[in-house]
Formats: sequence, C-alpha cells, structure tokens
Amino acid sequence: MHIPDNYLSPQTCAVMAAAMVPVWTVSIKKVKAEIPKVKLPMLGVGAAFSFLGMMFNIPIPGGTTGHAVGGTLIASLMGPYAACIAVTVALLIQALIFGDGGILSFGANCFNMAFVLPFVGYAATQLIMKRVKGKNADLIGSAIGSYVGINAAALCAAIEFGIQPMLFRDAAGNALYCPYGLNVSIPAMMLGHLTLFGIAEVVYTTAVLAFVRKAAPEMKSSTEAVRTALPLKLLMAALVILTPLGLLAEGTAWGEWSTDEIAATGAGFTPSGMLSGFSYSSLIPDYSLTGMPEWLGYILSAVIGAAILIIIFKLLSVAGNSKKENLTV
Amino acid sequence: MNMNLQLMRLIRRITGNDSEYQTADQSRILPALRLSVAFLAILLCALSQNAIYVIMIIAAELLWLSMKSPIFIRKTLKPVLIAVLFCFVLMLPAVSMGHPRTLLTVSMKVFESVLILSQLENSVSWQNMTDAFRTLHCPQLFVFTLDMTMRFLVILGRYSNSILEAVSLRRVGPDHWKTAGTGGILGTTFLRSQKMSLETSEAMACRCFDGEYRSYRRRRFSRPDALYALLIPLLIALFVYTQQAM
Amino acid sequence: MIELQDVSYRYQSTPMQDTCALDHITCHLDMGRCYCLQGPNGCGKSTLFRILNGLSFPTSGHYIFNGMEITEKSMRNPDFSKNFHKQVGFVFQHSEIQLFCKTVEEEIAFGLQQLRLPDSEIEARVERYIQLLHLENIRQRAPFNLSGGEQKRCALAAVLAMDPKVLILDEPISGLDEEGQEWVTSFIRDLKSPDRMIIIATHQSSFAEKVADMHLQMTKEHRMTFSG
Amino acid sequence: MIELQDVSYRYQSTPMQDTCALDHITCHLDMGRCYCLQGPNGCGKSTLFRILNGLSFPTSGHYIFNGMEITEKSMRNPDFSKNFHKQVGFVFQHSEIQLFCKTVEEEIAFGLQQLRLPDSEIEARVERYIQLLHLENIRQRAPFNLSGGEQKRCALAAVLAMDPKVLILDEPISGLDEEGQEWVTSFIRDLKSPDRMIIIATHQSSFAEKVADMHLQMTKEHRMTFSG
Ligand SMILES: Nc1ncnc2c1ncn2[C@@H]1O[C@H](COP(=O)(O)OP(=O)(O)OP(=O)(O)O)[C@@H](O)[C@H]1O
Ligand SMILES: Nc1ncnc2c1ncn2[C@@H]1O[C@H](COP(=O)(O)OP(=O)(O)OP(=O)(O)O)[C@@H](O)[C@H]1O
Ligand SMILES: [Mg+2]
Ligand SMILES: [Mg+2]
Repeated sequence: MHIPDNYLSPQTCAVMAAAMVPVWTVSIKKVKAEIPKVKLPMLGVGAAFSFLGMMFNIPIPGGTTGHAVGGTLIASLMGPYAACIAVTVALLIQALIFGDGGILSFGANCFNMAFVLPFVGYAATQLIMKRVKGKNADLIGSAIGSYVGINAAALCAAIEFGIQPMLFRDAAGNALYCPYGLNVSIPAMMLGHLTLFGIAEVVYTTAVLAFVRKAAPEMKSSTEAVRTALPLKLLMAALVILTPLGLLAEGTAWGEWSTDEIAATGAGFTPSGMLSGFSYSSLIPDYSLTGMPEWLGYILSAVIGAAILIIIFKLLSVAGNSKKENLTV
Repeated sequence: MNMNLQLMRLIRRITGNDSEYQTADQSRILPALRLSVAFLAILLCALSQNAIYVIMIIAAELLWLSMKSPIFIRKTLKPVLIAVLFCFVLMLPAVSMGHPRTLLTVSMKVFESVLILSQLENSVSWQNMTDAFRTLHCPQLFVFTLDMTMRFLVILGRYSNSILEAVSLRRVGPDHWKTAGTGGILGTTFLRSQKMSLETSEAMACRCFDGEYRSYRRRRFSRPDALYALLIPLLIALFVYTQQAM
Repeated sequence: MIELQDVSYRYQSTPMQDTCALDHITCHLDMGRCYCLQGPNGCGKSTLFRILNGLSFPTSGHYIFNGMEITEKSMRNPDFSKNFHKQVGFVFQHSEIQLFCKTVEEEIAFGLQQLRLPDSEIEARVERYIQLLHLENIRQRAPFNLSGGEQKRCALAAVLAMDPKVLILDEPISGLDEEGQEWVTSFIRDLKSPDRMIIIATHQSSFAEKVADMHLQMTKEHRMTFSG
Repeated sequence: MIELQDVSYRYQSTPMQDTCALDHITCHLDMGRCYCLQGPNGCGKSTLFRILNGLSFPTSGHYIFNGMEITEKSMRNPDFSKNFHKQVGFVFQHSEIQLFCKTVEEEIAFGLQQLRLPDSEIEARVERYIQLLHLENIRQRAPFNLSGGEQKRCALAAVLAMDPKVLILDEPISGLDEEGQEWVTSFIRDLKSPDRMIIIATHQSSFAEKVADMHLQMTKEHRMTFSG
C-alpha cells in the first residue's frame, strides 16, 4: 500500500500531511499520558513488527504494493495512539532506509496506514469484542478488526490514486501523476486487499497475538486503559469529511493555475514536442532536447553519458567477485 | 521449520546491511542538511512542469554517484532500477488509455526521487538519521521510538545471524521434518530480541538517559556544510528559471 | 544507606509458572564499604542487582535507598529516577547489551553528557578512561563489533567515568585478560572511600578476597547468609 | 589433523576500514591433545575459533581439516558441511546466543536427534548431562530466561552430549560458579583420549595449567607464539 513519490500530486501529498499533523499531535500526547515510561520501548518493538510485515510486499496493479501492516495488531496490544506512532515510524524507516514509499507521499501513506488502519481496525475490534463472549474473543475481534482496518486503508489509498487524473492534467490533457481513474484504481486495490492481503493481515495479526498471549503475557497488559476519547472521534469525523474537500479545493485551484501559466508562457514549453523528442528510441536522442537551449542539451547529455559510462565500468569491475554471502544453514 | 529458518534468513538479510557497511561512504555533511536538501530536490521535481529540471537533477545525481565506489554504486542503483521497472510496467497501459506522456514523466520522476533517497540512505547511517530528525525538532517521543525500532531491528538481525550459525553447527542430520525440532526458533528469536532491546533501554536509563539525546563532539556547521547549504537557493533558482524560461 | 526489607522476587515467565529468584532477603548496606556477593549459578545475584538499580521491583518487601523507598511508582517520576540513577552505577553481566552508541568514545561520553558536565570536563574524562582501560586502538570502533573482553572494558569505562556514589558490578572481571583483571582489582581498591559503596558479584574467590571488606553469600535457595 | 597455513583474517566492517584479527598464523594441531589458547583481549582467539568451525573463512591462507580444505565453497555443499560440523563441537564465548530451543531438555536433545541416535540412547544421554551439569531444576525452562551461568551450563551440555571428536570451547568456565568450574576441569581431563582433540580459550591460567597438554599463546599483534 506504499504510495511512491510522483504517483500523487504534491498538492494531494500536502493535504494528507496537513491532515496527519493533528493526529500525530494527539497521539503523542495520549501515548505520553497513558503508557508508562518503562513500556515505551515496546513502541519500537511494535514498529519493528509492522516494518517486518511490510517487507513482504507484492506489487499490485494500480501503482502500489500489497502486504500486511500489523496496525490493528499494535492497536490491540498497545492502543491505537501507540499504533499510530509505531506505524509512522515503520513507514519512515521504509521510506528512508529501504526506499519503499516516497517522502512527499509520506503524509498520505501515514494517513492510510498509520491513521485510518489502526483506528478503524481498533474500533471494529472493540465492537466485536463486546459482542462475542468467550476465551478467544480478543483473537476473533482482532481478526475481523484487522480485516476491516486494512480494507479501509486500501480504499483510502485507491481514492487518493483515483482522483489524480481528474484533478491534475497538463495542457495536452495527459495525466500528470497516476493516470488511472477511480474506475480502475478501486477495483485494482480492493480486489487484492479483500482477498489475499486482507487474509495476510488477519493471519499475521492473529498469529502474533496468539503467540504473544502464550509466550509473553506481560506484553499485553497495558491495553485495557486505552479508550478512544470523544474529541478524537470528532477529530476523525472532521478529517474524514474535510480531507476530500481540501483535496478538491487544492486540486482545482492548481489545475487552473497550471494551465493558465503554461498558456501564458506559451512559446517556450511544448509538451508534445518534448514527448516525441524522447519517448521513443533512447532517453536523450540527437544529443539534444527539443525545447531547451542546444548548449544546455549538449552539456546535460554529456554529463549523463559520462556518468553512466563510469558507473557501468565500475559495476563491471565488481561483477566477478560477487558479494560474499554468509554461510547459510 | 524450514520456513522458520528461511524467514530468519530473510530478516538477517533485511536488517543485516546496517552492520555490514555501517560507515560506508559516509558523507561529511550534516545529516539534517542532507535530509533537507534531498527533500527539497524531490519536492521541486514533483512540482516541476517540464522535464528539463528533472533531467538536470538526474544528471547531477548521476555525476556524483559515478565518483563513488563500485559497491556503493551497486547498492544505490539496485532499488532504483527495481522501482523504475515496476513503475514502467505499471504505467504502460496508460499509453493506450490516452496518456502517453504520463509513462515518461512518472518513470523519470520515480527514477529521480528513488535515486536521491537511495543515495541518502547509503551515505547517512540510520543513527545519523535519528540525529537528523532530532536536529529538525521532531517530537522526542517520535525520535525515541525511531531509535528503539532501529535498535530492535539491528539486534534482531544480529541475533538471528548468530542463532542461524548456532543452528548450522548442530544441525548435522539429514533434513527431515520429524528431527527438525526448531519449530519455536522464530518465536524465541523475537522474544529474545525484544528482551535484549528492553535491556538496552534499561542500560540507557541507568546512565541517566532522560529522553534527550546529545551527541558527543556535536558537529558544528562547517564550511563544507555552508557550501552544501548553497544548494538550497541554487535548486530553487534553477527551478524558477526552468519553469519560466522554457 | 541501602536497606532491603524482606525482599522477595519471582519471575513470572508464564501465567502458570513462576520462578523464585529471591527469597525474603533482609540486609543493610553502608557507605564506605566494598561488598562482595557470591553464590552458585542461578541463586539470584543478577536479579538482586536489577532491584538495587530500580530496573525490577520486589514482588514483596521493600527496598529503601537513602531513606526513600524505590517503587515502580516512584521511579515513574522522571526527575526522581534520573536523580537515583545518577547516584548508582551498574555494569551488567552481559555487557554487550549495555553498549548502544556508535563509537567507544561516544559510549563513554554518553553518561557524562546526560549529567550535563561541561564539554572540557567530558573530554578530559573520556580521555582518561580510554587510557586507563587501554581502549586507545578501538576508540573509534563500534562497540558491538568488539571482542568480548573489549566490550567489558568499554562498559566498565562508561560506568566508572560517571563516578557514581554506589557502584554495582556484576562479574566485572569475567572475560577480561589477566592484565585487565589486575587493573580492575587495583582500581577498585583505590576507589574505596568513606562516601562510596561498591557491590560486586563474582565467582572468583581470589578476586573477592582482594577487594572486599564484607562478604555476602547467597544460597541455592535464593536466601542470603552473611559472613563478615 | 588440523592445519592452519599462513592464515590471516581481517574484519571488513566498512569498505574503507578493516580490522586485523589474525596475522599469518601457521600451526598444526594433533588428535589426542588438549590445547589451551591464551592471549590478551582482542588478540583474535574467538576469531580463530570461528574459522576452525567453518563460520568464517581465512582472508588469506588455508585451513585444512583432516586433509580437506575448508573453504566457503566447500562448506556450501550441505553434505560436506554437515559431516564437518558433526566432527567439531563449539561452545560460544557468549553462550546465550547459542541457545535456540524452547526448553533446556530440547536444547540438549536437538543435536542428538540430528545424529539419528535411537530414542532410548537420546533419553539416556539427556538425562546424564542434565544431572552432570546440575540442570535438574531448570530442565523445562526456556533457555533465554536463564541466568548467565545456567545458560553456559546448558550450552556446554548441548555440545558435550554430542560427543564430537574435536571440541572447541571459548572461555568455558567464565560465568560458572566454583563447583561448575571444578566440574568442567575434571570432565575435560576425563575426556582426553587419543582420538579426540580439545581446544580451549581461557583467561584463567590456573585452569589452563590444570587441563592443557600444550599451550598456545597469542600476542596483541594477532600472531601466535608456541610454548610447550
Ligand atoms: N528473565 C527471566 N525469566 C525467568 N526466570 C529468570 C529470568 N532471569 C533469571 N531467571 C531465574 O531466576 C533465578 C536467578 O537468576 P539470576 O540471573 O539472578 O542468577 P545469578 O545469581 O546472577 O546467576 P549467575 O551466577 O549464573 O549469573 C535463576 O533461577 C534464573 O533461572
Ligand atoms: N564483528 C567484528 N567486526 C569487526 N571487528 C571485530 C569483530 N569481531 C571482533 N573484531 C575485532 O577483531 C579482533 C579479535 O577479536 P576476537 O573476538 O577474536 O578477540 P578475542 O581474542 O576473542 O578477545 P577476548 O579475549 O576479549 O574474547 C579484535 O580487535 C576485535 O575488535
Ligand atoms: Mg548473574
Ligand atoms: Mg573472545
């Protein structure tokens, strides 16, 4: 579900990041108040669980990947606020250390996976747990909760993708970012998550929960205290309503502006020329790019060409002695 | 049980790369500054309405990369190529749907941003990354959690590694599910790593850690840093110029 | 100064099963002394040290440090716990998990920075302990890549540099080479002073004999017996 | 039997910087002997043991075991490596990272099951080593929740029960109580036989004196010097 950079418009990213700021603020306050200091390192363990779940990702059509997140798992172990922080950290590590999911789209990714997923999942879990009686009520609750949570998050991601071509096009009518509309993105996203990844999340959540319950019961002790307070419910409602509105507002404004601007500058930039310039054959044909000064084109081509050559030769030099693998069992 | 071991090998691979090259090709620039410049470059490229700016950034990045060691280059380019290939395949149908240009712009921008991130992650170790977030005044709790997570992952990786070695020393029989007996190994590894990271944080508390990190011989803002900081106005100026002039 | 009143501790590994580690221990430890704690494997020495350092809390009984009771609740107060840890230094039995910085130098400086000492003082102390423990060649190395004995030296340097009033060492010489063992012995002897308490767990009687004023003995049954 | 020809080893922590751990070591070790390896902290004892166990491979030089060279490539062959590991037993310096089963009993039985011994034999041996090393009370406990010394005992039991021809022990008595130390000393003495080789690293000269036929000395400079 990681959205890389440049699949969403910067405007969308900005709106999503702005929406996350109050969530993060509230979460940090809540965690500080409710989780004892000695238990704080557990947040790191939670984040690591989530991180590991997210490492097993499979690409799905529509521009992203599918995998377990473990947000509901952490929420049922430590509460949704802690889950928010833990998943945020896991996403940050993925973005920065493993290049999975972008920096600009970090806000959007957090919105889906660190906010919608754990809170929806937690709410569903609590709802089920109140209805179901018996020894395994928490497992059943978490199973259903995690399924609901990850699908809610996937839906959010699909919508974010799907509105891109509606809002952001260049002068020639080409999509600037993700080109697939809601009619493509929602089925592409939900198909995988309603089946495979939803199940993966359920299995991951219940397996770890069952394991923790058996092997490390003390890990599970701090959960009862956490309650979703009324202000947060209001905040959630507000975000759910306001974020799409904000997106629409931002999008249209930008869209108009960019077309105007391009129309105004007129002479310089010709997208179609540019396109025929290098979408076929090699990246930089004829050692120049249409639409830019010839000298600049030469310099850039020379620089890129030289750099690529050096890189290739350097890579060849190590190709023979491939990296030492550790002894495997 | 073989799956257990397989999983642990995977974890070792994922987390192991930290200890292997922990100070490989370390940049001497302040991490916070590097992070900011990388962020700015990605942001401006995303905002850019024409290709020239993106290509210029790519050229500069490639040039810089070509001066690095082959190992560094390979480590940097691997994720980039995967991301671009993935992006290309994904965007291909869009061509027939009437968005021919999208294929190119998005792939190119993906190449650029993943390249920048990949260089960043390979030249700034995670510990410095934690430093950077602290310098950029992220909340303490957040920095602490980030730190604990990385610590746990590193411990998990290191511990998986030694456990795998220990298993290999004593797993001398023919592979057979009945004689395997290592079913609980993954769970044990997790619990043990969790215990170890808790103990590490206890050790920090014992040395009066109060949640506020300070670094020894904290890097001052030096001349290379100042030069590097010049990139910020430069990037912006270039952006404005390319957006208007062409 | 340190008072343990009828302290018991049980590890609750699973809800069903718990392990007794300390059984009704009562004792009184004074400043100006060097105590040596000895006892068979698994008798509860390390557990006792965890309690003395406020990392675990007695299942029953009371631990009173300098007139104040150390409980889970009191340790939750950050000021109180920081002040407490400032006075007590602890070298773990497994020192490899006690090291968490990027380099040996930073490891030693960490505690000093947390104490907010002036930079010049920090540098001087780091230098001093690097030399004392022969860490010159590895000062820039990552602690987790060191050999077992080097890690122990590094942990010792990091704790000793903070100069705590109460010093608790869990098997400080295991893993050290002979030169290192001698150094630790003479260092501890020099360290003794009326306003400092040293508590050491060890399995080496010869070492205990050399440094200790008082011997504490623990039994397999997790109880404590004194011996002058 | 074991032959090291001009073996060097360098840890490559970063591409730029590497650490020398072994410097041109040549030696020949025979069956029927008990060797004691001594040397200051960080001289390379544990590294040498990793090489002897086929966990690391010489950066330069050759390691020949029983006439066959042990290289990264040959160890990739599962049959070869299993056969090799069957002959060599290794107790780590930090034995807590050597234990991976759910209970102490399973830990000891693991290697025996791998050897395809009949069930009755396995049970008898497990029982025997549990008693020898005084693990009765903790036989059902999880190894990672044990005390330091108990973990060492458990690791010793698990390796000794497999009865390997070449036994490599990295600081086997550090962390053990006095009774345990004595037990290990006498056990090793009894173990000596013409078709077995024992290699021990230790910092305790008194222990080395008691068990060793041959002393190997390593220097700070990572070289080996012999002494009868
Ligand atoms: N985390 C744990 N969970 C459960 N039991 C534990 C744990 N740690 C220690 N124990 C048990 O508590 C008892 C006391 O352990 P402790 O580590 O205090 O012993 P010790 O005196 O330090 O022994 P050693 O000399 O071997 O270090 C032992 O029986 C041990 O098995
Ligand atoms: N993983 C590693 N990465 C880099 N250097 C290492 C690593 N492990 C050990 N070293 C270095 O290699 C040298 C030899 O280490 P080794 O662990 O073999 O020493 P040792 O003789 O066992 O010492 P000790 O008596 O302290 O256990 C030391 O200088 C150590 O710092
Ligand atoms: Mg102990
Ligand atoms: Mg060693």
